[in-house]
Amino acid sequence: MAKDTLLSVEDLHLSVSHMPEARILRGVSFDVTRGKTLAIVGESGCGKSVTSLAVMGLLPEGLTKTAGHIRFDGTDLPVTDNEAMRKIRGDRIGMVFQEPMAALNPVYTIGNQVAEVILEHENISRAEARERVIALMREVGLPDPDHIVDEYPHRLSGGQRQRVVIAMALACNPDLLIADEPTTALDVTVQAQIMRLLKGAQAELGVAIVLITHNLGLVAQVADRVAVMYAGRKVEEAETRRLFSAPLHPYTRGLLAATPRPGRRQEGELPLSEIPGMVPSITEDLRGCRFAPRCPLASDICHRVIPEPRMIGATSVACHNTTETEAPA
Amino acid sequence: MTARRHRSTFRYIGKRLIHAAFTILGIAVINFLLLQLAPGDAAEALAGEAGTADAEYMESLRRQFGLDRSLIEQLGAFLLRIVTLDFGWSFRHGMSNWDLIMDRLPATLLLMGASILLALIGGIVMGVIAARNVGRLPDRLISVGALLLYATPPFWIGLMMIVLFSVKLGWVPTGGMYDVIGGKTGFAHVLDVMWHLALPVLTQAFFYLAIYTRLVRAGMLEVLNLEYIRVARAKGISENRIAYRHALRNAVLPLLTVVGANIGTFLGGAVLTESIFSWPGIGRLMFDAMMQRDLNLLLSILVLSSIFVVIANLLVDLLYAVINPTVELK
Amino acid sequence: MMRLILRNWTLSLGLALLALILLMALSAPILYPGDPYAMMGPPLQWPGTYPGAPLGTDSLGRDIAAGIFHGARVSLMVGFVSVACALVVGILVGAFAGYYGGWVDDALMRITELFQTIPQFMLAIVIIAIMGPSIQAVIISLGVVSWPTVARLVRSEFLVLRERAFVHSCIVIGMSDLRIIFAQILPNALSSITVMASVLVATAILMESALSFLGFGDPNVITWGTMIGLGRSQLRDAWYIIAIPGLALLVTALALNLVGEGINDAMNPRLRKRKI
Amino acid sequence: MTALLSIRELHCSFDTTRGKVHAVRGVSLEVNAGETLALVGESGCGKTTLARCILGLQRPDSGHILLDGQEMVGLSRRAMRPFRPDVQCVFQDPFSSLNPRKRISALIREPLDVHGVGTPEERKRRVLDLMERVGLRPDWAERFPHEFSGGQRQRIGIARALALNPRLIICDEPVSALDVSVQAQIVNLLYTLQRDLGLSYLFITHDLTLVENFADRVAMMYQGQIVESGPAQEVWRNPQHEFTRTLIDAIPIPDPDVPMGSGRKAFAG
Repeated sequence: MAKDTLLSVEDLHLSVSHMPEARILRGVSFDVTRGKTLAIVGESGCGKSVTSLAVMGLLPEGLTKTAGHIRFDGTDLPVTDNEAMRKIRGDRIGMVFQEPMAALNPVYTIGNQVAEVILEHENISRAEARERVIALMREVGLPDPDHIVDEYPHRLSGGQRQRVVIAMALACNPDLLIADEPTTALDVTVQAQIMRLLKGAQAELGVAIVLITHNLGLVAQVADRVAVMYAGRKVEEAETRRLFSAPLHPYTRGLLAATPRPGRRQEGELPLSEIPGMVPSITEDLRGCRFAPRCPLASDICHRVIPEPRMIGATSVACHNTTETEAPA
Repeated sequence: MTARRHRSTFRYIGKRLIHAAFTILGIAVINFLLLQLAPGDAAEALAGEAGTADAEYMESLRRQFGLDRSLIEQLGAFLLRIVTLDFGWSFRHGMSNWDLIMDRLPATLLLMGASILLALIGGIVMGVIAARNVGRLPDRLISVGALLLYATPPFWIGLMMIVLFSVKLGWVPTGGMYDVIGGKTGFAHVLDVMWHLALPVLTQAFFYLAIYTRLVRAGMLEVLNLEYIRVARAKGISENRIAYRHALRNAVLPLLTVVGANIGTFLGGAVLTESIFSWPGIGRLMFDAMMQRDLNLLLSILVLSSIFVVIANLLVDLLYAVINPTVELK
Repeated sequence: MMRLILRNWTLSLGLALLALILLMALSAPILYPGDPYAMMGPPLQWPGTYPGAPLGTDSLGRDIAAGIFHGARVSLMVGFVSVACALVVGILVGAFAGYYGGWVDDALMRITELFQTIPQFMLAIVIIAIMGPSIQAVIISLGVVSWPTVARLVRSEFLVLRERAFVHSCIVIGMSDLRIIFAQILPNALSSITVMASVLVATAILMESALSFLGFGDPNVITWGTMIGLGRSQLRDAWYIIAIPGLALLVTALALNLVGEGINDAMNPRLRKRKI
Repeated sequence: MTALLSIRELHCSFDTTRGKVHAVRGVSLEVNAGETLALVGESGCGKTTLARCILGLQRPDSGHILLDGQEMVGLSRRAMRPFRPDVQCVFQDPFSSLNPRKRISALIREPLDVHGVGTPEERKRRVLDLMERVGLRPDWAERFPHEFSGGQRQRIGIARALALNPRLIICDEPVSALDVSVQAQIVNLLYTLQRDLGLSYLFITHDLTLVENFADRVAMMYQGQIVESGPAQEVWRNPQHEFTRTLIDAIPIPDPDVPMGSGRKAFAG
């Protein structure tokens, strides 16, 4: 593990507890560098969200980690020990979720809920915590912080609530922030503000970010590295510019081609390039590559042998058919 | 902000008061219609077996209900009497029905208040224990117990408790509100009443205890699955704090509206409980009125009980609006 | 997997108990062809002591077992018929209020609220007082106090369902309101209605027994509540007279609740549907 | 030539728990035969309310909705029935837009039943035709909606909308609930159907990038009003209204060379 690696996930496997054949993650590995942003992209059901929950030790009941290591800042994360994880969550790892409208407890004030995380992890007085909360509210760009601390969540818009959630996640200056689809429920204009806020916080506090998203546009703009997931596996990982300019895995290429982009289409073509077929179910036991049934390049070996990730140039890719020649120098 | 909230609170209370007034009007109309359904002359029905068809009594009833006038006029007279709290005279008891009911109301309120409190506290405690141990032994025991209690006829539990605790063990009296011969005063009297209250309260509370236990358990489990609980976990909050601070309040708040809705059924249940334990409340009064076929008294009890429910509901709604910050008073 | 079996277990136990009680009700005229009110042996025989009456006899020498079997008929009949009436009224009121909203909803719900405000058991007593004690009066009074619950549930289901896109889609293809209400929305509300109905039947049976216990029921038919009421005077020395019909009531209500819970769990497979 | 759909000065408001919302404030627009008009706006801008008005699901306060010159505003649901076949709808949520208790064949046949089109035999054949057209296998006809993925359900919804041979289809965010790869399949299907059947679309979406690729014109909606309209690429390259500029700049472009907050540069690069 490199010195500046903050989080390292190795060969993570997850299954449904009472249904071992339902394998949600089938060996996922990635590293997060201090102060950098790793984006994990993929479509629904690829396992990107559960990966983040596994790191937090917050797997929903009924899911179990069957193999793999999660190392954080040089030590194994005690993901099964709730008491030990509790000390880390909110303090060293913060998390932002997808649904800001449901993320706040309706019966407590906003200030109360942000202060809670500080009081839990730091030994300071309520009055000091309140001062900290007001300062945080200002930092995350909430209007009129002195008053808004005493408001109840239902009076805030979705974007404002997400700012509160971000304030909670950043309250104890964490080393790592996991943002699981933080802007999916928001309008595009609000999304831009929230992403700017997150990037600003990163520049100022040096926090590393794991951004879980399906939106390739966001990835292109904010990520340093990108990991692409498909059906429980990581199929490709590279530095952002490289992934967009020279995607190697057929799924990554298909995904990029299917993403609408302005000024792309010529007359007479179909509007978008599609990937035929659909994602296999988690129980489907394909012997080979899980993308093979939809892959335009699939050959015999793809249906028989699981492709292991290998390095082609500076890109890690799990595909039998990608050759060195396709990689740019 | 507070001034605005105050003003909207007043407007809200005003609206609720008007609503309550219309509800009471509706209740009166339903009662009037019920009376019209009675076979034969309403006066005869009202007198029933109560008076011995005393000609003077019949005449007074006819006058009281204006039976010689048109239906609309009768309705008007009926409503007017409710507004002026004139509920007629009970020959049986030699008292006006209003005095009779008001005389008995405190005993019923004591029984109701005590049993609601017991059911609420018990239900919350049991529900929380079950929810925090979901799927394990304590949850199984509480859930099965609640299901059994919910399916048991409350009056039967009351009778069986008399058999066990009064007849066999002799711990508590079989009925009444206080010892007739003792003539206790002061604190001794209070203790005496509490002693007599024990079985009726348990009888009355068990059924609702079962309901509230199930509601709290289900509510806790539902809330514990919500997004903001996951957020709280991500903040590193302990499971105890999550259960008691974040989940409990959200799970128990809706219970308050259920209690409000149950007040009517509580009153209805009082007829049974008070009959079994000879508790001198309006339930017992209703039982006696039924046995004596005193329809006028029966209707008076029904109307006044309904009005009582309306007022209680109003208070519960206001309380709910005050303690639940997400309610926007309109 | 274990949970799935347990869930079915609730439903199957409920249905088995219910079938047992139904069987008792159906076999009553065959097993006990005489009048259950007739004296058949010495009075106050404890269960198991008098060969002719396995469950004993009451203070007038009536066979308790005969009463239990005949009482099952009345309990089930009153419960199901009164709830059926309540369902018809409640579904109509709730469906129209929920589907149309606006003033239709306001008007119908005000009336429903009124009936919920009046203490139910007291209202039932007054209706019987006016109509005279008969089995019809009991059924009507229980129907009158039960329909508002149905109406409210159906309304709340309709309020949610009418905003679902499939209902909009039916409007857009030009389907008539009645067809949308009864052929599209109602089938989707049926599972919750069934769950509630089974609990309502249990409640109605318990209420009927309470009315009979107080002596307000039909004096010509024997019910479990009547038996308990008649046994009250022997509370001190022959408490089995009360205990046995009470247990019968408990089992019946429990069966219906188990059925409701079982259906509910089967219809809302929360645990199976949990998002991954 | 009159437009197929013409909306003039439409206003619509409704009551919510938080008071009256004036959702549509004087909207005028036209959809011509065979064209796609994209209506683009953010949540709460009134675009869905506008769609509901056109579909007769919501009563407008004032204004006109003309279908082929025929006034629709003020018609009762019964009086609208003869016009229903002309305007159909594809809904946003593929999970709630199909009655879970009906089989696929019944769902697609329902519009034919309601309007008494053809004999039972002909309806059956028509259902299979429609299924084939939208890319559903005929042996799926007797299955229930829950057996299908989001994309396939959207195909079922499209088949149902096509059953009556409509001239205009209101597409209310038809792909926003779908994954990117499936979204492309559905957009392409809608595009092919338009080309083959000469349909018109009013395509409601929050995603300007999506419609830039295939809408003939876009209308930008903001706070209940149409603030700008024109050919999609024109609007993108040269936005006139402040809202449009803010929106386009905020759109993240899947290209690391176009930095955050400069969506307008997407065409330049």
